[in-house]
Amino acid sequence: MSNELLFAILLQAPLVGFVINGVRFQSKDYKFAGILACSAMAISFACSVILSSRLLSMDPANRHITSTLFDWISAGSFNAEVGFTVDAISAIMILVITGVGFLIHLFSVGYISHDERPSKYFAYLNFFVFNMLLLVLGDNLLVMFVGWEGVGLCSYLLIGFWFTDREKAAAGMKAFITNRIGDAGFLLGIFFLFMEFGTVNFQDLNALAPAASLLSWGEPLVLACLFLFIGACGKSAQIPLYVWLPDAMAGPTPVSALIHAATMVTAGVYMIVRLNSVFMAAPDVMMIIACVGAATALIAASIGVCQNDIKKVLAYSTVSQLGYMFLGVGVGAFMPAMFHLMTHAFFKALMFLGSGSVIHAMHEEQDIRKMGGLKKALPITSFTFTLGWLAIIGIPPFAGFFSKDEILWYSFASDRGAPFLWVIGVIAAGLTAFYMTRLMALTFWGKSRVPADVHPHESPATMTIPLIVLGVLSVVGGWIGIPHVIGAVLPGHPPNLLEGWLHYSVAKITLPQDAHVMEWILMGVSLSVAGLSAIFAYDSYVRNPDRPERLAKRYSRLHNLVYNKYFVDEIYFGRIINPLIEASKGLWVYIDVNFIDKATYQASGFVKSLGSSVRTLQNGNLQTYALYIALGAAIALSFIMG
Amino acid sequence: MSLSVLIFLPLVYALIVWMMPNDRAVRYSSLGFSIFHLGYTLAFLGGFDSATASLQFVERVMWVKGAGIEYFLGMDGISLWLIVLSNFLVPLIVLGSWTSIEKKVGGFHVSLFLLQSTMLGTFLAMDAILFYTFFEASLIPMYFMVGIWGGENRIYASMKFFIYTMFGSLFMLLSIIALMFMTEDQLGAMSSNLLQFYKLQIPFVAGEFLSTQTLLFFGFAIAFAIKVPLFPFHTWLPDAHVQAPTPGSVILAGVMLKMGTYGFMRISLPLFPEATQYWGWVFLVLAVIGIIYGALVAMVQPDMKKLVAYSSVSHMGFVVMGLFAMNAEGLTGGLYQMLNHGVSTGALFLLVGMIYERTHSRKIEDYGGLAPAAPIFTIFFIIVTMSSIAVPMTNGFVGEFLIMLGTFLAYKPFVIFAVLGVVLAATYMLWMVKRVFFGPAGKIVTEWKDKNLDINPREIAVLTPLTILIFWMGIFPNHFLDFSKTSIDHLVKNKSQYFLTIEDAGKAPKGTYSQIGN
Amino acid sequence: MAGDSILFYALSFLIIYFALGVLMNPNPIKAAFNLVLAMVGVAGVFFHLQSGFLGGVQLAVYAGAVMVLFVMVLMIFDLKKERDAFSQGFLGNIGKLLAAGIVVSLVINNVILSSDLQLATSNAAKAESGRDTTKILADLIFTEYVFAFEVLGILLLLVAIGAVSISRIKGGTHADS
Amino acid sequence: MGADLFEIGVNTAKLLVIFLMMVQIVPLLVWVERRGSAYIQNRFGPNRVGPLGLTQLLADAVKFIFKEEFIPDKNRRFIFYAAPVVALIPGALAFAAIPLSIPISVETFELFGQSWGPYTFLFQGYEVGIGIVFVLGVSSLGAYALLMAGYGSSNKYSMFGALRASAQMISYELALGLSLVGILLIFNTFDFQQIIDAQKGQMVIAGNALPLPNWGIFYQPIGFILFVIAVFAETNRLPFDLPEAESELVAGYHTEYGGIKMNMFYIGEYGHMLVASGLMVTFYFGGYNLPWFLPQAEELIASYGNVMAAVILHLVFLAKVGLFLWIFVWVRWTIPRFRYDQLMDLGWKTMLPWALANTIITAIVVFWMRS
Amino acid sequence: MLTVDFVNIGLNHYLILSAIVFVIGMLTVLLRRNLIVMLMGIELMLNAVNITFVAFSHYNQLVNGQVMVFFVMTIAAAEAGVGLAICVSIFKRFKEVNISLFENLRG
Repeated sequence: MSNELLFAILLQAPLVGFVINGVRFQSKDYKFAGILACSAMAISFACSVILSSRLLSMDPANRHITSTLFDWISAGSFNAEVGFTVDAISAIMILVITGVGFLIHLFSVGYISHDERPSKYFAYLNFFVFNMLLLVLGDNLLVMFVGWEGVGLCSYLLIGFWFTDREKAAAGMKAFITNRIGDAGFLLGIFFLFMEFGTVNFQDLNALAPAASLLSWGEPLVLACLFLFIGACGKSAQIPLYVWLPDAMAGPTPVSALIHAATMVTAGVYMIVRLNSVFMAAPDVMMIIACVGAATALIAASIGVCQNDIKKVLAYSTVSQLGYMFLGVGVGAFMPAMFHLMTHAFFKALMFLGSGSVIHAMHEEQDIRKMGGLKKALPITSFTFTLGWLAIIGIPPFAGFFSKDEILWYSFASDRGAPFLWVIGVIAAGLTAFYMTRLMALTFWGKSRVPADVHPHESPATMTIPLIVLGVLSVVGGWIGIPHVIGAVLPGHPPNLLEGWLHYSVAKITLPQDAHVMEWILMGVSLSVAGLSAIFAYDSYVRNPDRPERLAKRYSRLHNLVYNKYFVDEIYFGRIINPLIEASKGLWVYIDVNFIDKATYQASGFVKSLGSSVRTLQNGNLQTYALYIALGAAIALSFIMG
Repeated sequence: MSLSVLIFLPLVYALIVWMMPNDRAVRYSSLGFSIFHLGYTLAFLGGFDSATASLQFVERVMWVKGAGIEYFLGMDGISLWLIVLSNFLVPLIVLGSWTSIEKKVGGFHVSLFLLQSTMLGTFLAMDAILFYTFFEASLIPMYFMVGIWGGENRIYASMKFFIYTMFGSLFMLLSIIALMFMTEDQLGAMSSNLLQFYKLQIPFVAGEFLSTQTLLFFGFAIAFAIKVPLFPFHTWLPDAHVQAPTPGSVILAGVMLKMGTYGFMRISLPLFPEATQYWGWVFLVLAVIGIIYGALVAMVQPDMKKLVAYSSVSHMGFVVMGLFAMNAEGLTGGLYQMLNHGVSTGALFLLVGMIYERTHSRKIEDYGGLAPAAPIFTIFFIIVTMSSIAVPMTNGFVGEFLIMLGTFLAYKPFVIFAVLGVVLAATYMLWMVKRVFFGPAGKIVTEWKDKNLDINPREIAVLTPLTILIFWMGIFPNHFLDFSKTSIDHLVKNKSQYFLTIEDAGKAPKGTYSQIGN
Repeated sequence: MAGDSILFYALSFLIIYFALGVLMNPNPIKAAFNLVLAMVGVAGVFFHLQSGFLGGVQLAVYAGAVMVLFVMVLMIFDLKKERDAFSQGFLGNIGKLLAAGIVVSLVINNVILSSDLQLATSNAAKAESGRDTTKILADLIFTEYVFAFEVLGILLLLVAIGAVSISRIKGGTHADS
Repeated sequence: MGADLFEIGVNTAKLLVIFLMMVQIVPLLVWVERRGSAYIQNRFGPNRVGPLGLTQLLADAVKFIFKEEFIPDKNRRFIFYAAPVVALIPGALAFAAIPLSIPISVETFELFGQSWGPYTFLFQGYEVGIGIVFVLGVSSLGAYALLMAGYGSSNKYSMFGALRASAQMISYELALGLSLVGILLIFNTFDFQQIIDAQKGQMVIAGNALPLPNWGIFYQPIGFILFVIAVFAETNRLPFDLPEAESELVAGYHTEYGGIKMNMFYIGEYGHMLVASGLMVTFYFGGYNLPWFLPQAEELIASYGNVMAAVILHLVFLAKVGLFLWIFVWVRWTIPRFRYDQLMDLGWKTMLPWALANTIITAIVVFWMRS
Repeated sequence: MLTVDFVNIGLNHYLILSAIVFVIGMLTVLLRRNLIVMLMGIELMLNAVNITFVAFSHYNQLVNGQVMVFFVMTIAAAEAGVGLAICVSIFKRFKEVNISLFENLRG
């Protein structure tokens, strides 16, 4: 099969699924819809695998397959093609998207079986995958932007899938609008880049980007990076635009798994990695990215500590993990960021699906305070969830350990990094371990707090199989990127496959050579922090369930602050959105109605009064009019003749 | 194929429709005529040569000999799509108003055809006086449309609409006359031919408001700005839209507003290059204010139609911004956005009209939970909403992207504000969608629980072409842009001394009718 | 003094006398009869200026038809007494007289002073012997002025219809007819 | 202007003669009317005074003149007096414009020790280049006499009569004028003299001589009928005598008139008849020309001299006129009066379309023939 | 310097005659209050204009002026027709044709 055909099938399989399911959107036949959607995903996944294997067989230095369909927009000097490229970076992405996507589709078949509109659900899901593939495959910024907005749209539709609930519809809207703010930044970034380089093609851009030079503020390139980062913030839920992601949990849980954990939210990271040469030219921006990423990781993790909604905890954890990724790209750890992106996709999707399974079993109950001791009722779920838990808190040899530690090492050691970033990262890792353990403890371990009328039961096979597969991936997914220091001591010296894979695709960053001791020390510190924190959490929630309350009472102010998510939503609404609406009303009433229109009326009133003052001339007497004519004629004649 | 036929054939339709015996016959014949006319328009599209920037299908007859006023029609890449858009919307309007117009059906279709004729005339006239004539004449049928078939406050709205636009055009007339005298001075013979106007050397003094070019520029610009409408001349628009019947709103938003932007593109920019360059910031500022202001005010509207009307202000602000960027990207985007706005806002008005026809309410607060009650309607509405807020793969994105790109290349700071408009557009539209379609069943949906609220096949037939066009224009914009590319590049390349040629040069104006003219 | 002059002065005297009659006679019917005579005088002037056709038309159309209509209408009205035959208001009337005076004095003054016109009126014109200009007139009407002629025809048609429809408006004394 | 005293004198005398002719023919016509009516109605008429009652006329005239003046008691005296006089004018002016015979040429002669001449005297009051228009214009002034009479009488019958009369005259004037257009088109002139000259000899169509005189009636039969009807209406004769319908309006506009003033109205009316007959003859019956088989003007001049020829042709003219005068009388006593709406219908809905059609057809034919 | 030739009648004399008649007509319109008399004043003015036309036509030996007179007459007739119709309808309603009574637009 030619590459073009592969691309076409890869992209069009979900599109066809979308169209067919979209046309029969009122059908309640979930089996047909599910099988259709899953097979579309399977086909896509197959294509992704074929494409990746073809890449593998190519020259490592020039690994990419490009296919251009048609000129999309051309005006003046601007020209954007609809073209697709798969290279080392996007290959990882499409594999994750289609692979994890397929599993989540499979899971959804069971999950959505009781819903009213399964066809619509699968249509949206397939459409999302299509857009996500556009995003990652697009060989220029504009095609990426299409996917970028398209996934936002699908996210909006899927978050608001149960739109009769006002809160859920509002959550969808919030997600879209917050994303829009980021998109606006993205657009500006595109403009700056186009202005600077005259092209929006990734390869050209990366080629044209100046070698790591220190550009000052105000340079278009720096501004471009800044604005692009704002776009990434919106999509990837970074401070200050992260607020939509926790609310996005209003959507169906598989959606959260696919969109809000595994794929869409990582688009920002992907975009920065895609443009790594450009970003490398703006170290200040990279510093900002790193700081924002670190801050997000820390704050989101801290919020996660006090959440009681199983999905909210996972959501904040996602935000936090995304913070790690940004920390990674901010310090130039592009490969580790991609690595973490991948492993995170595995274990976070796993955990979301697990939580979906729990919620399904608990009859749509999401509050972990009403769970506990589900280990017995849901053995498979519980087991796989545990794998995910181990992965996320970074216990070797689970996937999360390798990727996270790589990022932390870079943040400490790379020339773009700084020790304080590492410190924050470690604290965040500790918090992560704490709240994830708390989640495990409250949900699966300890005593059951399940209400009497609920009888949890294990989910059907279509839901557990994806869990198992993802569980396996969460364990072994990290083994393709074993750091050199660890690889050196392991039997058989496994190489860092991922680094080899991405070697020519990402910019190089200067790392201290021969600092293995340092690396081991740091690894040990972070691991021990996470471990201690996990043990503390276990101790607090399983052994001494009253301790958290005591602590909360003692530090009530702090607890209150964290419990209410630092009041960020309230500040946004109270300080920005509501004033804006009030101001708009004011504009409407005072400017439009009372100023412009009033002014118009004043003008017309002036004309009217002028008219009425001249009206006496118009007294209705014909002969007076005739006199005016006669006088006029006399005067005109005097001018002509006199 | 003759442009005169294209312009005046609707008058024949109007006459025939007028004589139809009953409403049914009026509707069917109008539909047939309008579809035929669309076909006829597409024949022009087929015969259009996109490789040249010259005027095509030119018809030129001396009209008033003494003043050099000509009956001069011509089509180029700038007017082509506006013509197609106008004629595309008319059959949809006829079909869309199938049941919503109940009184004086014949008269309604007559004014629709008259409006069509004048609109086409405006876009095709290449003589300033002829342009002015059509520009003004288009007010009359619109005035009747609002004034007779409009809502409760229709008289007020139609008067406001009429006087506002009339006020602006008077400045234009003055400027045209001034230009005609300039042609007499500079070119030897008085003429109101735009091609002659382009040859004028209009004195410009930077920084001085009273210099000739500046004054003339503002004379035209006020007329067009009111028509567009640009902030702060926009207040007629919400009133007119809210009071107009659905078809009136569609035409008004879809085509008539474009007369203003078309005027900018055809007259202001090429004719007054220095003034445009120098004073462009005024219009950019107004456009940006319009974008943000329109969006903000739209956000808090309690009435769906008014919301859409204010969104027009915002969208047209984008168009003006693109035009005043004065580069190929901006102009292309502006032109494209005119078409987009015609399609998507027209569709929005049609949609609002459809639901209004059933429930007789446009209050957003009366709705809620409409999506389960009217699923097909919801799908169309959301698609059009996406077009309106410029989601990629719909037409809106291409236009807004090019506009902002073009403006960015010329004037960066404005774009940074304009992108807020993109965000706010999403806000007001989605908020409205949320309040109308989502959430628990509202007052109206409860009332209509047992009855069918969804749209019928006729309405689907109205919306389907629009939806297809939304995606077509979004995915394959070059199918459309290729026709205009040459003209726009020509305009950009020669903006300091614009000129236009006639495709078949050597045809001198015929003086056959001058006797009557004198 | 040639016969020419005598005729001119006689006709002028008649015309002005009867025109003043129109102006001064408070009885509208008498004013109308005065006008008829003035028009006959004008017709005489036309004949004298060798525009016989116009003279005849003047007699037939103006004096014969139009004025008969006036008189008929006046007789139908049969105004018992003419109230306020002349407009009141001192200032207004002064203004009116002033305007009229200005116009006439300016015209006369200019006519007398203009040497150009004086030249044009030289006796060269007398040599012209185009006795019957009717044919030329007809040629002109049906060639150069044919459009105006047709337009006038349409105008007359409209006037006929309009006059009928206006005077048939219901109301007043004939409300129920 | 070569006019000298002699010429002026002759022309003035001519005017006087023609006026007197018109005035003097009235008694004769009255006699004819009375006798004729009597004859038609199978009775005697005036037959006591003089031979065939001819001197009855003198008696009537004397009575008219000496009858006491009667004036209505209203302050419209001037108009009341003026009306009969005005009634005379149109007839007289129109009749004076009709050529009664061929011009008379006078050779140079000596008188009072001075040489006079040569002269050419027209056998008509004066020559107007645009004869037809002039006659139409002048005769339309006839309405004023009636209006003045009606108004001056301060009598509602008079008023009604006057209004009817003027409305009728205006209405039929149109048909009258239009019916003449055909003739004008054919003869291509306004001038009476030329019209009459054109009617000489035999009718020739497309080179074929037909056994018909070259008279207008053979070209314009419809025009002639229309003209006759219109003329009847113009002269307020039966069946169009609505203005003086005795049974309705007492006597119409001259209800209040008596004596010499009444007489003047009579003169005016009969003068009108005379003009009408003269016009009919001039337009449709070749004027003073004899039919083609009888000697024509040139032959007569050659054989009898100019003056005698003129007299003969004048007699021919008078004979033709007399015939039509008799027709006027004949019709009066034969056909009953119209109703007013019938009158208007006839005028506007019948005559006018026919006249228009006639005009158009004539125009087409003439255009076709000439080109 | 006024050198008026009273003997040889020329164009000027007709023009002056016309001016005088015109002004008399104008005054009739301005001063008389009877609608019909005002109409008659207009006729007078038109006649005065006709005199100028014919006079110019005669002295310039151009017939075009007479064509104008022809048209003026037609228009005058039309104007009289409509004017009188209006007078009649006014009279029907108000029993009066005095202009001073019709200063307000009322039905």
